[in-house]
Amino acid sequence: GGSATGGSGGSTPSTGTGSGSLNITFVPKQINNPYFDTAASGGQQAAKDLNGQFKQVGPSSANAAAQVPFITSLTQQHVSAIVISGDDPNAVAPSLKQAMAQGIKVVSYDADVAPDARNIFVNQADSEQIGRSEVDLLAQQINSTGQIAVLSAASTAANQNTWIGFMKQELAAKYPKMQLVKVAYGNDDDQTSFNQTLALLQQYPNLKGIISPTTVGIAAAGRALESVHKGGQVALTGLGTPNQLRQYVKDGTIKGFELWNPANLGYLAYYVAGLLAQGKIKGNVGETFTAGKLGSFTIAANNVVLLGPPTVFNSANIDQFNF
Amino acid sequence: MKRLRSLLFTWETLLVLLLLIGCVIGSILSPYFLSGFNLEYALPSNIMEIAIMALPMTMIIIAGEIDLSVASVLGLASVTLGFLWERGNPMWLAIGAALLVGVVAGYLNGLLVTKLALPSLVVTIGTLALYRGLAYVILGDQAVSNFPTAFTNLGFGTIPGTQFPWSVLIFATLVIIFAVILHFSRLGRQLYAMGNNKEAARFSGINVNRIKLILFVLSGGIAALAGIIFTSRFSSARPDNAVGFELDVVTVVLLGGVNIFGGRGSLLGVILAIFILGVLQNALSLVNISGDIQSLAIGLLLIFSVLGPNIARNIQAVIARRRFAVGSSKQA
Amino acid sequence: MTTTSQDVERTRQRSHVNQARLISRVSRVRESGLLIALIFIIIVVGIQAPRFLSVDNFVQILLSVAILAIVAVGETLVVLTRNVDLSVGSMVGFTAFVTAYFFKELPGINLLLGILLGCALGLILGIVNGLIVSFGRVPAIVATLGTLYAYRGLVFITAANTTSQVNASDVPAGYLALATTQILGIPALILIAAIIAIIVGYFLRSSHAGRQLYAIGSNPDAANVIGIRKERLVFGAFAASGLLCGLAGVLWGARYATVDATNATGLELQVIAAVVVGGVNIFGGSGTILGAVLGAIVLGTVENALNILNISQFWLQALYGAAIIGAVVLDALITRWLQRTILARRKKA
Amino acid sequence: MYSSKQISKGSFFLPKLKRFNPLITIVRRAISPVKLTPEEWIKVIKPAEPIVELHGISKQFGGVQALRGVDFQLFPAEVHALVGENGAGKSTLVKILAGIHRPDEGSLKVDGKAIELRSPTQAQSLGIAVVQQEPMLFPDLDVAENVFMARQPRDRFGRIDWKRMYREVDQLLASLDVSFSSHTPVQGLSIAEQQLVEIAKALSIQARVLVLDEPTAALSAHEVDELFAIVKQLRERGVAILFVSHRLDEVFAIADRLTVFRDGTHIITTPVSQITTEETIKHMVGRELSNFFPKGEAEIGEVVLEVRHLTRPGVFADVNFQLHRGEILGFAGLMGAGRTEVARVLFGIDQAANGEIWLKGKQVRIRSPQQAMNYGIAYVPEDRHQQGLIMNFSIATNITLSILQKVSHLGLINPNQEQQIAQEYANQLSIRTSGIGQLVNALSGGNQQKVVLSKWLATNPSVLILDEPTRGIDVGAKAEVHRITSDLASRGLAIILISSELPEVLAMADRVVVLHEGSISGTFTRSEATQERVMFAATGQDR
Ligand SMILES: Nc1ncnc2c1ncn2[C@@H]1O[C@H](COP(=O)(O)OP(=O)(O)OP(=O)(O)O)[C@@H](O)[C@H]1O
Ligand SMILES: Nc1ncnc2c1ncn2[C@@H]1O[C@H](COP(=O)(O)OP(=O)(O)OP(=O)(O)O)[C@@H](O)[C@H]1O
Ligand SMILES: [Mg+2]
Ligand SMILES: [Mg+2]
Repeated sequence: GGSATGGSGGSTPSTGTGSGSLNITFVPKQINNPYFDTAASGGQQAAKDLNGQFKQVGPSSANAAAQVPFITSLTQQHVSAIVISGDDPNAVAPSLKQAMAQGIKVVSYDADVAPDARNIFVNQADSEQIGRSEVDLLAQQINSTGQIAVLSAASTAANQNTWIGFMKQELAAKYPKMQLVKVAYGNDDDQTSFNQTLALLQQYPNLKGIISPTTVGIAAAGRALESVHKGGQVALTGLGTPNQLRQYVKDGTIKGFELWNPANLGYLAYYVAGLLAQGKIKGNVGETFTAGKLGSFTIAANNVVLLGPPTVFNSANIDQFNF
Repeated sequence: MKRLRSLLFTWETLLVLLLLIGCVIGSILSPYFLSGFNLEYALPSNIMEIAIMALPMTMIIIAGEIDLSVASVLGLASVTLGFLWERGNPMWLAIGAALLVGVVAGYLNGLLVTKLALPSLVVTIGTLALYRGLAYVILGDQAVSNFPTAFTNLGFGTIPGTQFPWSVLIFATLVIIFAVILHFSRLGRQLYAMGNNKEAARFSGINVNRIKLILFVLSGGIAALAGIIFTSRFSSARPDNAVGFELDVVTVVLLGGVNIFGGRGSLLGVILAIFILGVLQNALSLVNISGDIQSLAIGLLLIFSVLGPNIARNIQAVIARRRFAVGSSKQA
Repeated sequence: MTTTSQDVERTRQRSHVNQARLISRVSRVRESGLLIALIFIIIVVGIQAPRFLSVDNFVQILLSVAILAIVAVGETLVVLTRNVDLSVGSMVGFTAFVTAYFFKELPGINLLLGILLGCALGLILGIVNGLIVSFGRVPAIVATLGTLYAYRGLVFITAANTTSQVNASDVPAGYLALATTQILGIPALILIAAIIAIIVGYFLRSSHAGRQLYAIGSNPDAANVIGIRKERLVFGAFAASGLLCGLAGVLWGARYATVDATNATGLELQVIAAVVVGGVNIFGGSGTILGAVLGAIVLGTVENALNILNISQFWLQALYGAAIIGAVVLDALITRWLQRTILARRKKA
Repeated sequence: MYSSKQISKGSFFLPKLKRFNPLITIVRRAISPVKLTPEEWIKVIKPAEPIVELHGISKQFGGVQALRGVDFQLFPAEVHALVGENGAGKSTLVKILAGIHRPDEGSLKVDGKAIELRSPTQAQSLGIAVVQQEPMLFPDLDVAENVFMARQPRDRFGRIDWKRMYREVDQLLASLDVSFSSHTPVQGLSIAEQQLVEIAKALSIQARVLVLDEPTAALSAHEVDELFAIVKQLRERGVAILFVSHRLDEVFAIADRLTVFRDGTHIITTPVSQITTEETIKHMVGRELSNFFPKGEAEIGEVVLEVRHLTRPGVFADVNFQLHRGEILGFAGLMGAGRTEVARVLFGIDQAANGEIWLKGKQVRIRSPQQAMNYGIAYVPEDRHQQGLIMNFSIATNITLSILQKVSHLGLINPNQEQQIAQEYANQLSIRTSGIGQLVNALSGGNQQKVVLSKWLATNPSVLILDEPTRGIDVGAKAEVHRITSDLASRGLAIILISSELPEVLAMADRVVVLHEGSISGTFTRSEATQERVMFAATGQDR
């Protein structure tokens, strides 16, 4: 498998920036991660629409340092644009700046990097909206009372921490009878997330609900609840992909969860990068453009493009989605 | 000595060959491989921490010990640096403290190995976990990254007039120092003696324990230095910095022809091995082969760097035995 | 013969009886010591958080260490022979992924077949380790450090060319049930682990091969002289470790249901911690399965206690490190003290 | 392997006997209730061909020719003593019989059939049991398991039958009348006791050929008696016993026949009745004892080293002696007597619990070899390969290893100076070599020992401790070492000579200190010191 990718990658020296063949590479936090792979599929779609090239490279385990060599080597290959989900906003910044200095466009998606290290951030969803809506989702299920906990990803993940911040605000503002008893960290690792969930259940015997704003975490939590036959008794919601959670939605462990469509996110990210590379947009605040099948978008403050509100999945609609 | 030297010689020429082959393949695979930017900047900057830590590791393994905790010490030092800087301490203090932490960590390894006569392998597997754990304890759920540009330039900037990162300069200086110590100094001679036969070394009035202690302290300090470079290169201090680097470090040392049981090996071999590793990683990522296959390649490289010489030695032995048998039967 | 030398003999006799007692006592110290430590922890934590004392909680603890214990049993076999297997984490990860994927692709397949496949895969990986170590004469530490990364690389490549993740909904319920079903009210996981521990423990105690593993670890040269086939047995130990990792992998997939390429990363540290804490001498020659299993349980209990007491999990890894070192240091001190007392006793006679 | 029922019956029947073998009848008779007297035995045996027959056996180790085409026969029901100086090749022969070494040339017959001994197991299955010179046991396991490892008795389910194993081992130990039990862990047994475990092991395989390589070297008088009782018993049962020993008195007490090796060649085989101790020694050394060791004339000077009440618990206690300028002080004693341990303390490798060390009138504490070296003490250790040399270092680097300070400036080694100094000593001790760049592992034992000597002379010490300086080196080299030693003494060095070879000590030493189980059991002047008196002191018998 590897050598094949290698062949294609090596054998296509791109003609740098400007119009002409688009040669755009995604650098996710981690390859072989279903979420990013779905996003990649969207990217490929967009590549077809813009008849450009799509590639994805990255570290096998989420680690900021590990992203840098790939950025450097992409810089040397003078790809027309790099689309990155920054594991650590600052760790990758210097090498991204270097890339931009070489005229390579940089678009961040999923997790933003230092603003001066990218042209545009394609934001899957407004952090505030995510944070608040998840609390609302859970509130509906436990009629706004009782202890709840959050099962986050790596404690260092910036986006997770902002969401949790807004969750706290929302709780304080609207749900006085719900108290957040603990934020546990599963490090986006199945075993850890699994054990952390069990630990939560033991520390807080009358825990009413868990929010896990990470795809790995929510799946592991679902499994954990099931394994101790607490499915349904302890409500679980958060961010996850339908395929991962179909099982638990069907058996009632999870009543509802939400997620933007990662494929669309990837599509938009590639599209934006493409337009930038072709010089069709400058990336200034206020510019509007149409991104193929997704319709038109406007570049908001700090050069952010917002994908739109997340979809809420539940037993009613889950079978309409396959990602 | 002659036989030993010739044996090493053959091994190092082999490495040179390997390096050339690697470069040729690299340049075939990717048109960017031979670019000045790649060779001067991209290739070195990504392996400098490993390269630097490989120097003391060479000494330690030649002396018949091993230190698997280096990567964790790197992480711990990096975290210390970030922790102190974040709390508004001056940079020089943070750096000093980071180095100190490294030295102390190394000293603890040394104490456990010498005072309790424990095998360094076990001790450093333990501290590998311990130091990494402490890094998590200290910086738990944050990453420090708001470092002053003056500092980040150390890792990211280049030597004026060239495209070489500063770390190359540090490495070069260290190489000279270590080469002199290992191959021309009293200490170096004592290291080889220890590696060959600790007891005989002790009976010759060599203070084996003191030297072990020195080695581990040195290793800790250098690992901390690598940690500082690493931190500045990514302008990011995180508990998980450089996880798993110990493998790469040990790999280059063994690939460099240093005997895992101690007593044999040269710095030249290790340096060559460092470049081989660099070329490998660089070429692979240039053609967008992701980390997973790289780790596979490195793992195999490590195994074969020991398996290869073993097989070679066995073959030699067989030949020797034949020749000897003939000789003896002639004598009789 | 003069009376004096008879006295000498008699006194020596006595000193030796004491000696035998002394040593056998000390050699039992590790297991009992572990038990005491365990009870101590339980009491202390229990006082802090009575919830900790619930039967359900103990079942949870046992469940959480069951897989670890299975791997630790295999590791013990290897460590007894003065070797070490660092690749266990990758082997478990590999088999877990492949097995889960296998079930995903062929949902209709016989459950047993899938399990066997996982075990077989583990066995193969273990055999490769064994070949490299005992016939390639590569020191175990190097060989298995290498395969640790090589095997993990294989997992990633497999994942890259198949599916990046297997989800609960992809695999047959029967497979997942492995981890949740209970037999006579006891979770199957715990039963399986217990059975394996008993079988292997029995093998170590009552078979020639078992005893010879100890012999090899205790004095390899002497083992050679009396014609023990060192290479074969060491090879066997690695193969067995692989096999058990295979089984552990199968169960892993069943327990965590969502399996991706990074699962079971870093497991080797926990395993070695368990084995060393369990009093298995890292230079081989002494140690028991009971000890290793107890070691795993102690670590599991501590982890559980940390969570119950709401202590940051960031301490966990540091704790494993401390545990390993603490255990080795303890061993060193004990043996040192033992030898001193023995020499003294003998010469006093 | 062997179903161990037979042992429990206490008979020494050997199942692995070849069918159609005349011997089988003999052994059957031997174990039959009808006891035969030794005389009757000789009648039965003599016509039979030897159990073991070696023909033209040669073995070479690196440079050393350990055995040169030796012939050797071993008959049933005989105790055959094999004597010779250190390095004569005795153990090599033993190891060949044990299947550990394979001869370069020569043939080996068992029951008249030519056999290739490939492995120890094969030797065992042929009924050849060997007790090595150095015990090879499993410290972590108990006595019973050490005796039966890889052959543990099994019950009908193939499980190890621990009960029976312990019972049988206890029976064996009872017959040896030892002071430890089958449950005692081997770690912590003295060398002597370990030796007894080895013997029990040999007995447990119901051997018909029992080889004992210096079994008595570490045994106390009582233990020796027990051992000999057993040897006699076995002989009655038709077992052939090869008995290697340095102690001629024992040899003459127990052996029927006697073979002398010298420098790897077979000198003579004869019934003990037809040879005297003196003749035997003559055969062993090949010259008259009197003019064998060169004895340099050195006048004894002031006290250089004095040791008072030196004690290291468990190893030696209350050791007192004085060492004068120009004096050679011999340390005699059995293996394990504690001589090396004393030396180790003097050289700062181990620490004494209490007692005083005085150097040139000043009391000193010696905490490390470096310190000892600074005080002018040098130690030539007993194990050349493990402690004396770095085997794959060159001659030069070995010689200068102890004086690196001397040959280096600012921590950097000065190659010319190094070469020059090394060359100097290589010449002075006439080390025969292609050049000082040669690796020492290519050298003969004698020359290796000279390299060790050079290494320590280079530190120009005032006290030189030689531990078994001539162990396993050929006669010529030995003589040279003795010459060097005595003219070092005449040059005013104070020398401690530890040697297990009595004649060497007697001939070289001005005074002899004898250790027994860690304490001084006698001190003799050259005139008082006779082989007999020293041996008595060494074995702790008062007389
Ligand atoms: N494994 C070996 N490697 C190299 N040389 C050896 C080895 N074993 C024996 N030798 C040499 O062979 C010669 C004979 O050794 P051997 O042990 O047979 O003598 P020995 O008669 O048993 O002496 P001792 O009475 O001290 O036991 C010696 O010179 C010894 O150094
Ligand atoms: N492996 C061992 N286990 C237990 N005790 C030992 C061991 N080796 C040595 N000793 C003890 O240490 C003391 C000194 O032994 P050592 O052999 O060094 O004395 P020695 O007189 O130098 O004998 P040698 O004749 O070998 O020089 C003896 O009491 C011996 O029992
Ligand atoms: Mg011998
Ligand atoms: Mg000695």
